[in-house]
Amino acid sequence: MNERESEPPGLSQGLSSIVRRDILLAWKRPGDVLNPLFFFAMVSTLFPLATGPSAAQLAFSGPGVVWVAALLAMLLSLNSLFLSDFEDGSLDQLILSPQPLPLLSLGKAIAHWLVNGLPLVLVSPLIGVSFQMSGQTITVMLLTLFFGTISLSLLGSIGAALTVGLHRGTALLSLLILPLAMPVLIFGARTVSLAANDTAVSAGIYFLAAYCMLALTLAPFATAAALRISNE
Amino acid sequence: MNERESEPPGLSQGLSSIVRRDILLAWKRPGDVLNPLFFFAMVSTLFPLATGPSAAQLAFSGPGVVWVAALLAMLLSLNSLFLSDFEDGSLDQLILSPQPLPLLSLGKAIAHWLVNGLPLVLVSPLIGVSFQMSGQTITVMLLTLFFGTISLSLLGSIGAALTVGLHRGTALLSLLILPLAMPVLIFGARTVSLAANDTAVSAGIYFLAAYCMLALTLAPFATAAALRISNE
Amino acid sequence: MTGLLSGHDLTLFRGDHCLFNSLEFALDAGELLVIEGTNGSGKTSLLRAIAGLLEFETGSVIWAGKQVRDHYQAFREDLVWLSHRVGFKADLNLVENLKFEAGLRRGNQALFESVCDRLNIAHLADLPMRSLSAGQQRRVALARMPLTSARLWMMDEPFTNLDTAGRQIVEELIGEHIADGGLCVVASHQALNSSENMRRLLLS
Amino acid sequence: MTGLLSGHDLTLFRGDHCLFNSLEFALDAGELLVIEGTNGSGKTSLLRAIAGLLEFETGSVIWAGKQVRDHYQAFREDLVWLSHRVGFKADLNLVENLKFEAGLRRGNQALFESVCDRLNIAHLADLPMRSLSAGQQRRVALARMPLTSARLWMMDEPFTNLDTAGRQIVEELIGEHIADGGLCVVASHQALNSSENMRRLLLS
Amino acid sequence: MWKFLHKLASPPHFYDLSAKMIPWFAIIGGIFIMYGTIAGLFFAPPDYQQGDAFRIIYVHVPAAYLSMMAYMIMAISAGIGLIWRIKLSHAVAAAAAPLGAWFTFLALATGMIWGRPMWGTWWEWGDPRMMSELIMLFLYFGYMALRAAIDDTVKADKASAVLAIVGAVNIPIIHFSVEWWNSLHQGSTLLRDGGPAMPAEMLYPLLAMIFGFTLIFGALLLGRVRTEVLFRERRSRWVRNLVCAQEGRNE
Ligand code: HEM
Ligand SMILES: Nc1ncnc2c1ncn2[C@@H]1O[C@H](COP(=O)(O)OP(=O)(O)OP(=O)(O)O)[C@@H](O)[C@H]1O
Ligand SMILES: Nc1ncnc2c1ncn2[C@@H]1O[C@H](COP(=O)(O)OP(=O)(O)OP(=O)(O)O)[C@@H](O)[C@H]1O
Ligand SMILES: [Mg+2]
Ligand SMILES: [Mg+2]
Repeated sequence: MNERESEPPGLSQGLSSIVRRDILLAWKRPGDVLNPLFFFAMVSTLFPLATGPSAAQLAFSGPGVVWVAALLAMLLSLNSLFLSDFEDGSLDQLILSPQPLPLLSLGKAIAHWLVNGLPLVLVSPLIGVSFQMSGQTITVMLLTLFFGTISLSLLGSIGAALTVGLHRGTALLSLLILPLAMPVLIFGARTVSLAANDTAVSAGIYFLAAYCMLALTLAPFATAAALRISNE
Repeated sequence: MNERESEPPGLSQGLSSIVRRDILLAWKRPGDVLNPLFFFAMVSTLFPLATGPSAAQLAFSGPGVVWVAALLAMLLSLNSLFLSDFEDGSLDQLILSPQPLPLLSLGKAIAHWLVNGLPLVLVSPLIGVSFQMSGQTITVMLLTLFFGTISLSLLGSIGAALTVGLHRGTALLSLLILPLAMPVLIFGARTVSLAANDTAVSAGIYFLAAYCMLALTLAPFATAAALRISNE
Repeated sequence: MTGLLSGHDLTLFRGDHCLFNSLEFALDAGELLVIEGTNGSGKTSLLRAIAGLLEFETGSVIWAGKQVRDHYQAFREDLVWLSHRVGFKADLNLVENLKFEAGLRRGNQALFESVCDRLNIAHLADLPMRSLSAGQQRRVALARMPLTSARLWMMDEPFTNLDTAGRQIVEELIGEHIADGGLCVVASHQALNSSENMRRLLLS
Repeated sequence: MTGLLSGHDLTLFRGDHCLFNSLEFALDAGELLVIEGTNGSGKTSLLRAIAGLLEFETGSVIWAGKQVRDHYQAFREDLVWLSHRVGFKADLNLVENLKFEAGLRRGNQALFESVCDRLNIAHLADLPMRSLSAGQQRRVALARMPLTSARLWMMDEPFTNLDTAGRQIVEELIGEHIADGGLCVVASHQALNSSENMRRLLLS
Repeated sequence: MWKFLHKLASPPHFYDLSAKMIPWFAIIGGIFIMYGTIAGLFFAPPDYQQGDAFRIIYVHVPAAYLSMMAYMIMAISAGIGLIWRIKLSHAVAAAAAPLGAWFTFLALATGMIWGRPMWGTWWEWGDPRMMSELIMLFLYFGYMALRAAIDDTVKADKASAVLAIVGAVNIPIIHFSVEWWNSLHQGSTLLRDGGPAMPAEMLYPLLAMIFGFTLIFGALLLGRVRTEVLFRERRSRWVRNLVCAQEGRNE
């Protein structure tokens, strides 16, 4: 049709469309938002259970456990990031839409973080309390988790894009992502440990923030390229 | 066609067919067998990384970490147990085949264990060594992991059957299975800890063996019932 | 109304929506039942419910004089099913897939080669299913029917994705099966060659 | 051979297998290209390659005088795509799905109600896509085409799962689109009403 | 007997009967709780060891006991629903789950509050009761998450019933394993068995509270089942008649 009836949607509209759609999808299944949360909580309780209860132990391993639990919760939820889009043909539609694919990938990662990462950050103080962390430690943990989960959503989207269509479950994805996520984990957990010992923590937080920025600028392009390849 | 050309395949043939098919499928994608293994190994190394290396710490938390890693590796691989069968319509065919569905469910769980559980059991000594466990502790760990992973494959198949078709990723599945898997985890990890302290361990191993037998007799029926329901 | 396969007083709901009520049908050996209706009239649902994958709200299906619900295993021995989805593993090739099915149900593997030749899939034996085209996948799925000795064929839109030659073959297969004394229940939007052995069921 | 959309010297491999080589086609505004061929002849692959989802071994596709490969974004603004799979989220209803697409590409939302009425899906607006029948899902997928103002429609087997009325509507939609100066590339096993604006491409 | 049960299981009959039962449950339960509260808070002597802190027992113990009771009700009615295809029974299971989760939460919360002055910590990983209570909370969550994940009520009923039954088989095992785990590590210092070594002024209010809580639980459960039944039967004739009658017209 040659008459162009309306203005083409701009970039911001494209971004907000996909963010809104993915949040709507999560909203339709409220369980989806809660599941990573529960998982996070459960892993945090499994460790004390398996290693045995001792207050000193707990205080010592608390930051590590919380961070590993957060990492795993994010990894698990990442598996399905592009899977359903691939399977129902939406991915074809996204790739063939006039919007730039990196933008749409960014939108998917943002929605993923809002649905999975943010609630996890918000609930983490509770777990901190159960590991008997101090108020200041909890603040640091919140900050590190904030930047860390954003990075994980973005890094994870690359892995999810690479593995979509391989029907491999989370294992391959984890394998790809863990090496990239390692700096986040190590810095995150170490910084919280340092906070627990009242040592300076700003360096760790700066690192995490910088890593997060880096992921924010580069990951969408990597994800878009990976999607084009996986969807052949 | 009224002339019956051949003998109908018996129960054992039905069971072996599905076990062989699932192993063949894993074989076609050798990565699948390796993924849970790598995951297991990575989680076991993440913890020391996140909590910081200290020999006493490691020796203390080793059994717990190994067991949590095993549990998570099994959980992750369970998600896809019935998923592809559901999506490509094979599940319809299995349900409508003349073979009893509990038998086929058992076959799927057996194949899952052979592909995911067994390699994990076999590789665990390596991790035990890296946590500086003694030879005897490693033997106990092998035994507990042997019975434990079988139970997990069976319990997990119930959860996988309940969640198939819900497109919820591993999170919901974990939520359903973790409480049930708790006894396995607790007994497994505790028994290994006991072995590390040279205390008697037979009670724990008996418990795990008994739990495994219970799962072996009951889980296939629960799985079959769940599959019929989920596939509506 | 009697027959080898019959349904009595069938009512089916999807969600709050009643698809049909008090539906009756009967089918004897050597007959073909074609279920027709517009999109969304409930053909697929009816097929799935007859096969026991969905539950009817009321009514019962009788196979060889017995309630299917109570003698489900015996019913399944006589049934072979083709749905929208292929029902085969995308990672295995067609030989592996068809051999797997042979381990589950009674059949005649001697026919294997002739059936593959006839459906023109023999040359695809080395490719995993995921590499096949939509129509080729459909042909492989169809191969399962003549390879079993089940008497009741249930097929949901068997002609989907097939080219003209493919559709012709399906019609022939169905024709031979009912000539052999089999039963066939088909849901389709495409007209089948009618014969005196064909019954129709129109859902509206 | 020139046209708004044209392909030159196209060669495509799947695996080791050459589907076609040195294929040429051209299509002008107001024309319809029907790709025909037996199962497995490469219709779907050709469509996907033209849209840029697969890579040709040799040759290039030209849209409005420019290589698609180099001006992919501009090409996508003029393209709307319908494949085997619906391309909509099963958990959302049709309104939510179609509105989402409207956020991605230029279109005319004022037509929304009339298009839904015409495809007879307006009454399904409350159901998530997963609850719709195969044909109903297909109709919703089709609704995306008239709602955009893209000039090039690419459709892979648009008639699948549709009843007679549905197939009729699709033919009308295509007819109107090319009468309006649009282009349409269709792969189908079912004959379309031929007109002087129709070109055929037979893959063998 | 069978006939009576069958009649009870018919939704309209249940709807009428429960309407009559709820006020009685609520009133009698309220009276017991009132007595228990007053007697427990004001008349029971302070514990010689714990002082007044022990008074939280009047909420804690009933909540802990009901959390288990609710699971049993849920699992048994889910089983009945699955085997005999009684819809009402599924409705009971569905209604019991959130209540059970609440009581579990309440038991955990009051336990934690109590633990703070008593043991100097909110949470003690070593305690088997705490652990099995926590795992039970997760079982409830799993049950509810599964229900929430399935749109179709009938399907949700059946699927969650399978889970409830599997969970019920596991509860004794979980309980045993947690206890065994703990006994290896440290002596059970805090919760000795055979509790009621307490004076009658303490005990009677506690028993009254348990009884009152149970009745209130019954009333809440019946109320939830009523709404559940009403929703499930929304397309049936009797519900439509009911609605029409309330709006003062005939269908
Ligand atoms: C989060 C912490 C706690 C949890 C999850 C918890 C859980 C339970 C459970 C499941 C019961 C069993 C009820 C029954 O058998 O019917 C119980 C009973 C009881 N709890 Fe707690 N509890 C906690 C903390 C405490 C604390 C701190 C105290 C006091 C020091 C306490 C004192 C009691 C007493 C006295 C009983 C009754 C014992 C009996 O009669 O056997 N609980 N609790
Ligand atoms: N990886 C691969 N290796 C070898 N051959 C392949 C591979 N992928 C696809 N093919 C072949 O490519 C051919 C083209 O398939 P395509 O889906 O394009 O066919 P089609 O014309 O759309 O068929 P249909 O009418 O059945 O939909 C098929 O014969 C298929 O077997
Ligand atoms: N959960 C649900 N709630 C309401 N309606 C539903 C639900 N599930 C399915 N339906 C409706 O049930 C009807 C029957 O669908 P079914 O798939 O049986 O139709 P069909 O005759 O096979 O159609 P088609 O020709 O399109 O394949 C459809 O109208 C669909 O919208
Ligand atoms: Mg259908
Ligand atoms: Mg095709």
